[in-house]
Amino acid sequence: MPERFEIRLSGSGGQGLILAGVILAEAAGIYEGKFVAQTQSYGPEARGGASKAEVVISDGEIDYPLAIKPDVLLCLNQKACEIYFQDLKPGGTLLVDATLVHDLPTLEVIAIPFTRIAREQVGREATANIVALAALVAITGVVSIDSLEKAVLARVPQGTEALNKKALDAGIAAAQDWLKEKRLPEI
Amino acid sequence: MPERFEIRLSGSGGQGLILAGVILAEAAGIYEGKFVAQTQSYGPEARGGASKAEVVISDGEIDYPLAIKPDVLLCLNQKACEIYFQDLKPGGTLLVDATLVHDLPTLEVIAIPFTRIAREQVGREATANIVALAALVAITGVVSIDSLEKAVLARVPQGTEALNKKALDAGIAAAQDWLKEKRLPEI
Amino acid sequence: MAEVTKLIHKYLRHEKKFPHVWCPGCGNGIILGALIRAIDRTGFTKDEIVLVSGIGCSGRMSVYVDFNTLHTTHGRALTFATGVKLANPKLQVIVVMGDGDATAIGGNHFIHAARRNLNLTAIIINNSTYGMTGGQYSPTTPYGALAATAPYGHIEHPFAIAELAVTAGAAWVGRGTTYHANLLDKLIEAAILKRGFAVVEVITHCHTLFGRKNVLGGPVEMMQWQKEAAVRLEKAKTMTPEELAGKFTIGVLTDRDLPIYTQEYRKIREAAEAAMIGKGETQ
Amino acid sequence: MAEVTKLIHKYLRHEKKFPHVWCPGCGNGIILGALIRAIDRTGFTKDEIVLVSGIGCSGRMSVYVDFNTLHTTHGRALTFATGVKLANPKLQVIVVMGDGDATAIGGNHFIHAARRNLNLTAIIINNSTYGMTGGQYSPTTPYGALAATAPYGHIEHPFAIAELAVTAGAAWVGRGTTYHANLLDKLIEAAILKRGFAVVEVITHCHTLFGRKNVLGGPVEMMQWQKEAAVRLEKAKTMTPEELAGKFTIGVLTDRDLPIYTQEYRKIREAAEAAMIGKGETQ
Amino acid sequence: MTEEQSPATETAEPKKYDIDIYRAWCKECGLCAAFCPKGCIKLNDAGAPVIEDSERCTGCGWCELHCPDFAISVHEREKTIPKEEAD
Amino acid sequence: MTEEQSPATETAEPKKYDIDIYRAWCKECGLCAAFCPKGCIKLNDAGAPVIEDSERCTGCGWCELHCPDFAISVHEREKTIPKEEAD
Amino acid sequence: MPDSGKNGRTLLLQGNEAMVAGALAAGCRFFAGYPITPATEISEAMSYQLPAVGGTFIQMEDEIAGLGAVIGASLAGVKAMTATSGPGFSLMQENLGFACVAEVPCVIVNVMRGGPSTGLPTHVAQGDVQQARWGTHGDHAIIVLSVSTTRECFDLTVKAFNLSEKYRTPVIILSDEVVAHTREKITLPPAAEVEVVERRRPAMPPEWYIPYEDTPQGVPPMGIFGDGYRYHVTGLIHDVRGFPTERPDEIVPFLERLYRKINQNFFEIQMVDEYLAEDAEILIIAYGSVARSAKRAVDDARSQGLKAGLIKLITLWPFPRRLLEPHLKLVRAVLVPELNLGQISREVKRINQGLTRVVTLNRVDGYLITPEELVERLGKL
Amino acid sequence: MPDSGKNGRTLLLQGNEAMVAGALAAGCRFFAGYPITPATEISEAMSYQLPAVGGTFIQMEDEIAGLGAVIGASLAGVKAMTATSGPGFSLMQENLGFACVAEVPCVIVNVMRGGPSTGLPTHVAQGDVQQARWGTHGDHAIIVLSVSTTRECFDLTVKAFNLSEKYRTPVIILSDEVVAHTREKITLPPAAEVEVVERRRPAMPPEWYIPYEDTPQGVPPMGIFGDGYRYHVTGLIHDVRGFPTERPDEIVPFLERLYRKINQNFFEIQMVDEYLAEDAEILIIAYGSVARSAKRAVDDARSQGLKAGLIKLITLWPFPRRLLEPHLKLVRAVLVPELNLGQISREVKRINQGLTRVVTLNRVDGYLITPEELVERLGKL
Ligand SMILES: Cc1ncc(C[n+]2csc(CCOP(=O)(O)OP(=O)(O)O)c2C)c(N)n1
Ligand SMILES: Cc1ncc(C[n+]2csc(CCOP(=O)(O)OP(=O)(O)O)c2C)c(N)n1
Ligand code: SF4
Ligand code: SF4
Ligand code: SF4
Ligand code: SF4
Ligand code: SF4
Ligand code: SF4
Ligand SMILES: [Mg+2]
Ligand SMILES: [Mg+2]
Repeated sequence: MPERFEIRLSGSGGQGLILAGVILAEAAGIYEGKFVAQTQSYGPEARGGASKAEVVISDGEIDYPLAIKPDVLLCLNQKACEIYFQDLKPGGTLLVDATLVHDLPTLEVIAIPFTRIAREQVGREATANIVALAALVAITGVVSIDSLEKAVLARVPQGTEALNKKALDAGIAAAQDWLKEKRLPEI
Repeated sequence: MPERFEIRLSGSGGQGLILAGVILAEAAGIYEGKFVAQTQSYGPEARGGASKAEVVISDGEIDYPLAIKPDVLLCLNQKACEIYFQDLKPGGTLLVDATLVHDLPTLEVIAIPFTRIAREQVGREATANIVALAALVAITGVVSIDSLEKAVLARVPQGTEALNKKALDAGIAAAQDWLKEKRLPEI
Repeated sequence: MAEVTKLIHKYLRHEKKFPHVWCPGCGNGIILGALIRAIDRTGFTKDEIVLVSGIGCSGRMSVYVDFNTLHTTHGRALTFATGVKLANPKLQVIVVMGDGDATAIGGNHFIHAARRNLNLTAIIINNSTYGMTGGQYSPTTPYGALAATAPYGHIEHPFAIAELAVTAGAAWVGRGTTYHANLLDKLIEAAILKRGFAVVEVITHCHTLFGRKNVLGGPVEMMQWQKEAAVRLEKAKTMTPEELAGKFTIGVLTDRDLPIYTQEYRKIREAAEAAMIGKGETQ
Repeated sequence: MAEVTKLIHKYLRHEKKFPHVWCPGCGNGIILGALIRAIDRTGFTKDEIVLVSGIGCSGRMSVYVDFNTLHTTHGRALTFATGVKLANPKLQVIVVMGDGDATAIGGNHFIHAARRNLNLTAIIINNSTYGMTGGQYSPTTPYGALAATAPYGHIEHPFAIAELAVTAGAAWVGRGTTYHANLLDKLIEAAILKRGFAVVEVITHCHTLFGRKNVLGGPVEMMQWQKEAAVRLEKAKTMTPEELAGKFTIGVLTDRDLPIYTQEYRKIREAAEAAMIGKGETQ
Repeated sequence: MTEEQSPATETAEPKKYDIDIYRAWCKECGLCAAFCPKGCIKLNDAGAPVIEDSERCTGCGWCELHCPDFAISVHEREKTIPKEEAD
Repeated sequence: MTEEQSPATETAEPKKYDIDIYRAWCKECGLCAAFCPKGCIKLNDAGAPVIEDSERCTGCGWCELHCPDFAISVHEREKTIPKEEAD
Repeated sequence: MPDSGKNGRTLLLQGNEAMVAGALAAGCRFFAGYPITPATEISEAMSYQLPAVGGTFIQMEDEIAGLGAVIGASLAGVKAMTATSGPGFSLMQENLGFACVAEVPCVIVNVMRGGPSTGLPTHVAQGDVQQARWGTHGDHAIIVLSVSTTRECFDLTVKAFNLSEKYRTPVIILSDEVVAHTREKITLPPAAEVEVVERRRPAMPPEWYIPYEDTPQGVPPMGIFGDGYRYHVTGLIHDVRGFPTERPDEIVPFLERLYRKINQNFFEIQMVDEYLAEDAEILIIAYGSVARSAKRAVDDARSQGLKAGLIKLITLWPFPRRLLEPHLKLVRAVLVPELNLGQISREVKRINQGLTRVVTLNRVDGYLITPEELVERLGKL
Repeated sequence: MPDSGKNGRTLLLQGNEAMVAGALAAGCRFFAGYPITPATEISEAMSYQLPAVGGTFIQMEDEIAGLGAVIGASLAGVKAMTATSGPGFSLMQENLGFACVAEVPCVIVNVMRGGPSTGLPTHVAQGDVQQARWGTHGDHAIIVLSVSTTRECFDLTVKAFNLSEKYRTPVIILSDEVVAHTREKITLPPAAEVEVVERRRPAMPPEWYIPYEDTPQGVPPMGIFGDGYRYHVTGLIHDVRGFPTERPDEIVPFLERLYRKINQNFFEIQMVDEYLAEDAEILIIAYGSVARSAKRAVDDARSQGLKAGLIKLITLWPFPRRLLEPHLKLVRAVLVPELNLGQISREVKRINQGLTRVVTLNRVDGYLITPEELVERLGKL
């Protein structure tokens, strides 16, 4: 039974989570040759409140396509964080958008203000999904930054490549900042 | 298993066979308290060529509703005679309309010109079915003439009672003539 | 004139048993004759013609003629025809339906086919009743008429089939009768030749059921009525509403040039091919 | 004006979760408001009203209001409504349908309901697309528009819903928009009060799908378009075809007095009772 | 039928026609007999169409166009053409 | 809206109105702000409608009639009516 | 046309006509349908008789509309019915599922003819037995009765209405062309002698009414439109109030209740008729017109010394397993004759699990299996 | 949207998208349908890709029209497909029967969602398995395949077209919401590597062509409209020439051939995938998305020392009895997990006839059965 690595991206309907999931799956599947299964919640649920996209990555064929116990959980809003935190694998990574998630369910959390970064540094709030995805990749190393970049540029609408590159860079930078800061107190 | 008496009335679509079947069934069922099952062939077949109506009469409940081996077969056209004669019970009664059936399949046949009688004596060709039914009843005694008359008068359209009564009488008379004639050579 | 009959025989399926199933004097046979003559005049070969029919007395037409013939489910003839035509636009697809078939169970397909404007010919045989099932009321049964399911007189008002086709978007719409057989030949011929969705409503008689129930006489009397009640559209324009009471119009109701579906779809194919090439180049 | 909101609250189902499911700015909410106000003005009680809806974004309306509510199968709302009305003619039956619901899958029921003239009110929420399933083209999607199933531009021409209703026989037909809310209130009120089959076509916006695909902006821009493109029928009569290009008309298209079905059916009952008595006497 | 040209008018000299009824297909509906403008066809007692007088026939074609069973055909009476010419 | 009588015109003396937005239901669609003829409502940076100036409000009712979420209501500003009278 | 609307009289009626008489006796006051052979006589008799008793007949534009209107009428409190044959029954499947989910009592008659597709419109068949169980999408339970005589056409139509009202569920009656068109003598019971069940209506104040709340029988009382119990009816899976839900803890109890209300009450719903089955060594299991041939065949076989017996199925679904199993254990063989390629025999085999030998006799040429054929087959077992 | 029309490339595709790729690879050039969740992506991808390869996409006014147009297109010689979900599938039943009787090759995809009725439109279910077999009226045979991965969505769509062409019959593919929407990596084979079967066409002169004549395989060659082999197509039972018949000696051979052509070729049509089934003591029989959970559960169980195995059904109908029976004889128990109340388990029980213990695990709340649930259940067997 090959090892699985499971990522859940959660938030509300309009935050571009499915696109982020697809990009991550393509980065792993197409650009790194892994097996991947990507799913999402459909329906009214997906139009507001808590919705989610999942990516399962493995070296072997993937049987059950949904996340069993996510290794990584990204939450872009408060509601999603409340609902999905309990599913996180013990010791798994919780990443939240500090702009929108204020009540944290644990101290073991990486809180980065993705939305604010998107708005202020990238100049377009709608790129928060890419900022967050970049940070997630930078922190977890689930795929290489290079694969991620390829996947992002192949998926986003023509003409928005530069903007998304900027979002990627901002996300990576934020992650590195966090990693540094985080390590500091620990040392 | 109670005894069954089976009658098949055959001819072409427009000859009023179903009505004749229904009348006979009502005569036996409603006016003589017997059990009856009345069926007919439906569909394109019924619009031309050989079509049939059947009446099964019994003192007990009737299981199989179709004629198995008719005790009496009435044929109002040549085609019907050809097709259905083979089904007649050995020793059963074959009654044909001598106006329209010319090739007889057997010598044991009662051939009476119902259509001609209807046209000439009753004054309406369309009453041939009633003429024939009356003759059939008179010859076989399957129901009483009285029950038959009641059933006929209850079923036919208002205003045609006299005509149909005439047809009944003509049929009975023809049957009696035939019975007389028939007996003569035998004696 | 014997050529007329010869010509008919050229198109009949002689392996089928004749005479056909219809009642003596039924208008379906007259319409079948008109249809064959019209097709012959258009010059299309037997192989090019697809005759699609629905379910009903009228629907039995397809079995008798030596074309590609398709007897569909009740009411769905136009949907099958749509598939045939889109799959092979070179085929001339003619759809024969009863009034019940086309406007009761099949009414939606009818208005949508009119809206879409595929190059199809729809012939609607309007005998004011469901013949096949025994004379129940149809969407064209007149108010007050008797029917097997209207034993006390019908309380609904009928569709004006041809007018409905016009509003729904049909490119060409005509109405004829079985009495006016020459006109009918011409209407059907024009409808087949029309590039676009063309509808011919044929007023005909079902004397066996509708006629008998309503004491309208046999085929002779009912065709006599057609003769008397039908008014050419051109003439109707000069008549007052009072004069037109109890009459109906025959002729060509509309003839308009609209882009046909398969033509338009060619544009989609071109756009799609261009889009794919575009993608191929950039990726 | 707060009475307006108070009045709305009088009719909402407070055990249901609000806000409702529709997208921010969706016209369905505006129409729901107009419907409630219109019903209130008619004076019918909640118990007397049956609100029947189809399947679609618009179809979700029935869940929110405190009437007898019936959310049917896709396209069949008018058939269910027909049964309700015939079973209890005292009920006021209002049927809310999307353009897809009423004129794609439900088109046949629509024209037949119009022809039959039951005393029903049909409100057709025309947002030019299938909202619920994600913006595929509907029978009202304009020629050339983009849709989820028309990625290269749509090649079909739309139905004129209100006009189709007129030809099919509806007693009363009106058209309004979500922009012209006061007019809409009045149209719906008149439609409910009309004795006969009454149709209100409401032009509205699905900015989330139709608007976004066709770069028409959000609810504000799309309602701005309604404001500019809508022309009162009375005014349209004074305009040239050129002036009317790109516009559509609003107002009452037809209002005619036709015998309603349930009234007519009463005659059938009387005839039937008489026939049975007749039989009883003679037998 | 009024505005439609009947074949008979195409030629000045009055032609003669033969009327054939194909009995196997004829269903005796009576349409031909009822509508023949010249009364060439009558129904016999059994209801079958019979040719009353083909001399009067103008070859107008009504009967042939309207017979629902393709059971009647009308053709110009053949002049006795010499065999050679006919080939 | 032109030919429809707006409630504000019913009285000569200009009335004052309060505009309430029920935040729990408002979906911030922006319709009220875009179409208020007097510009009483604006959207804030987060896209939420806020009352810019209720003094200008004529009580025309556009916003209340058109809010798809029944989230805005406009009512005549209460004159400080003596308690007794109010009952 | 005999007047089958008056009770207490002896008449000669077709199966189709007797159904109309049964429906009227059961309180049916609404019929919507679309004509189709061999069910048309039901429409026609309804159009004639319903208005005379204050009911309503309407011919709709198709069968989908027919069942739609029937559901609407039932929701408005009037007992309602439609009738069709195979092609129309196929079209009704979507709305049939709606009636199951929304728990709307109604009766649907399918007079079976030869299929598939347009098939053999005027000939007898029994090809829609599995369809009646599985024709609509999604899991559902359903009650299906089968008729074999004019008498049963009356009695079981009454029963169908009663079951549908009691369990708030559509009930399907499968008839066939032979039963539908055979005329038999029938004495219609006076109205007072007909047991008629009405749906349970809510008795609590409207504010307390929870329209889809569970009850011991699994059947909630039913408000009808206009009676003050305003509630929501939908084909979406709904909570106890009738509102759409996606919560597993509301979905599962609802779907299970739908299933349970039919299946837990099997003792009332499942009916068979036994004929000489007690001491039988060979058993025929049959239904519909074939059961008539089978009865005769049993008599014939017995007169030839063969201990044959018959179980006539009246309830086809839920399949009367518990009534059949005991017999399977006792007999040498079971013969399942059907006018199809083996639809009920499939169920007999499923429950058989090696108990006895199950033999089929299938006929699909449009004609009824004859007693003779059956006797011959029995002789070979 | 990834371009799934080009072959030989690795893409991330949803099951729905992979079906479109498979259809195009199999030569499908016509699609007519009506949108419905969760099948809509099939329509959408078809509308985008078909015109680029010279094909035609049309959205019809409803599902009935969709299948009608598909049948028409196939008769005119173009491979055709439609896709829907439960409600639309119910509506298609009448025309499905037509395609069976008229022997028109075509492919119908049903992406299952929660039912019955409108049900749970966005949730996964497997409630239409028996409907796929029995949904249309009248006896008929049918081929139904089930997909569980994006790869299979491609491969089995190709297979479905091939079977439909070879046997002149509609083929149904049952997918489900999870399979339809899961994105997986897939390498599309180059066109040359895809085995594509074309219907057998008549080779004799047109005058000799007898369109419905029996052949050893039971499948007559098929003329297409316009190719010179003019013949009659009807949903009525017909003789070998295609003309309606009521003669038993023509009806019976025809209906039997329809049945035989599918059932005698079971060895080609019936497919299952075995996973550790050989030495299994406990066997899971599963299909669709549930088979994915089951595979994981087998692994998990084995790692806990339980000798579990899996048979994944690919062909659901005709039910692969001969492939399963040998296993039933060898195992201690069979677990049949399904997202319904027990539809395939019914068939397993039917063929079991006492061979082993058959246990079910049913889930109908709109969610996929998890490997955990399965392992737990296996542990208790
Ligand atoms: C789905 C379905 N419903 C009903 C029928 C029964 N049926 C056959 S033909 C017909 C109506 C025929 O009327 P019309 O289309 O006017 O044709 P006509 O017989 O009058 O020529 C009906 C209702 C059917 N075959 N299929
Ligand atoms: C039989 C059936 N087919 C398809 C669907 C899927 N479906 C649900 S709503 C809808 C169309 C919605 O369009 P419209 O009626 O215009 O309503 P809107 O969502 O735009 O308000 C469709 C196709 C369905 N529920 N049932
Ligand atoms: S029943 Fe009517 S329509 Fe049918 S064949 Fe006879 S006359 Fe013609
Ligand atoms: S998708 Fe369109 S129609 Fe549906 S709620 Fe959103 S805006 Fe309204
Ligand atoms: S019209 Fe034709 S079928 Fe009718 S009587 Fe004349 S020849 Fe015979
Ligand atoms: S061709 Fe004209 S004139 Fe001659 S028989 Fe026929 S209808 Fe009469
Ligand atoms: S119109 Fe209503 S929902 Fe929209 S912004 Fe204003 S208050 Fe909010
Ligand atoms: S009532 Fe009129 S003026 Fe006042 S805020 Fe609303 S839209 Fe503006
Ligand atoms: Mg008709
Ligand atoms: Mg819409």
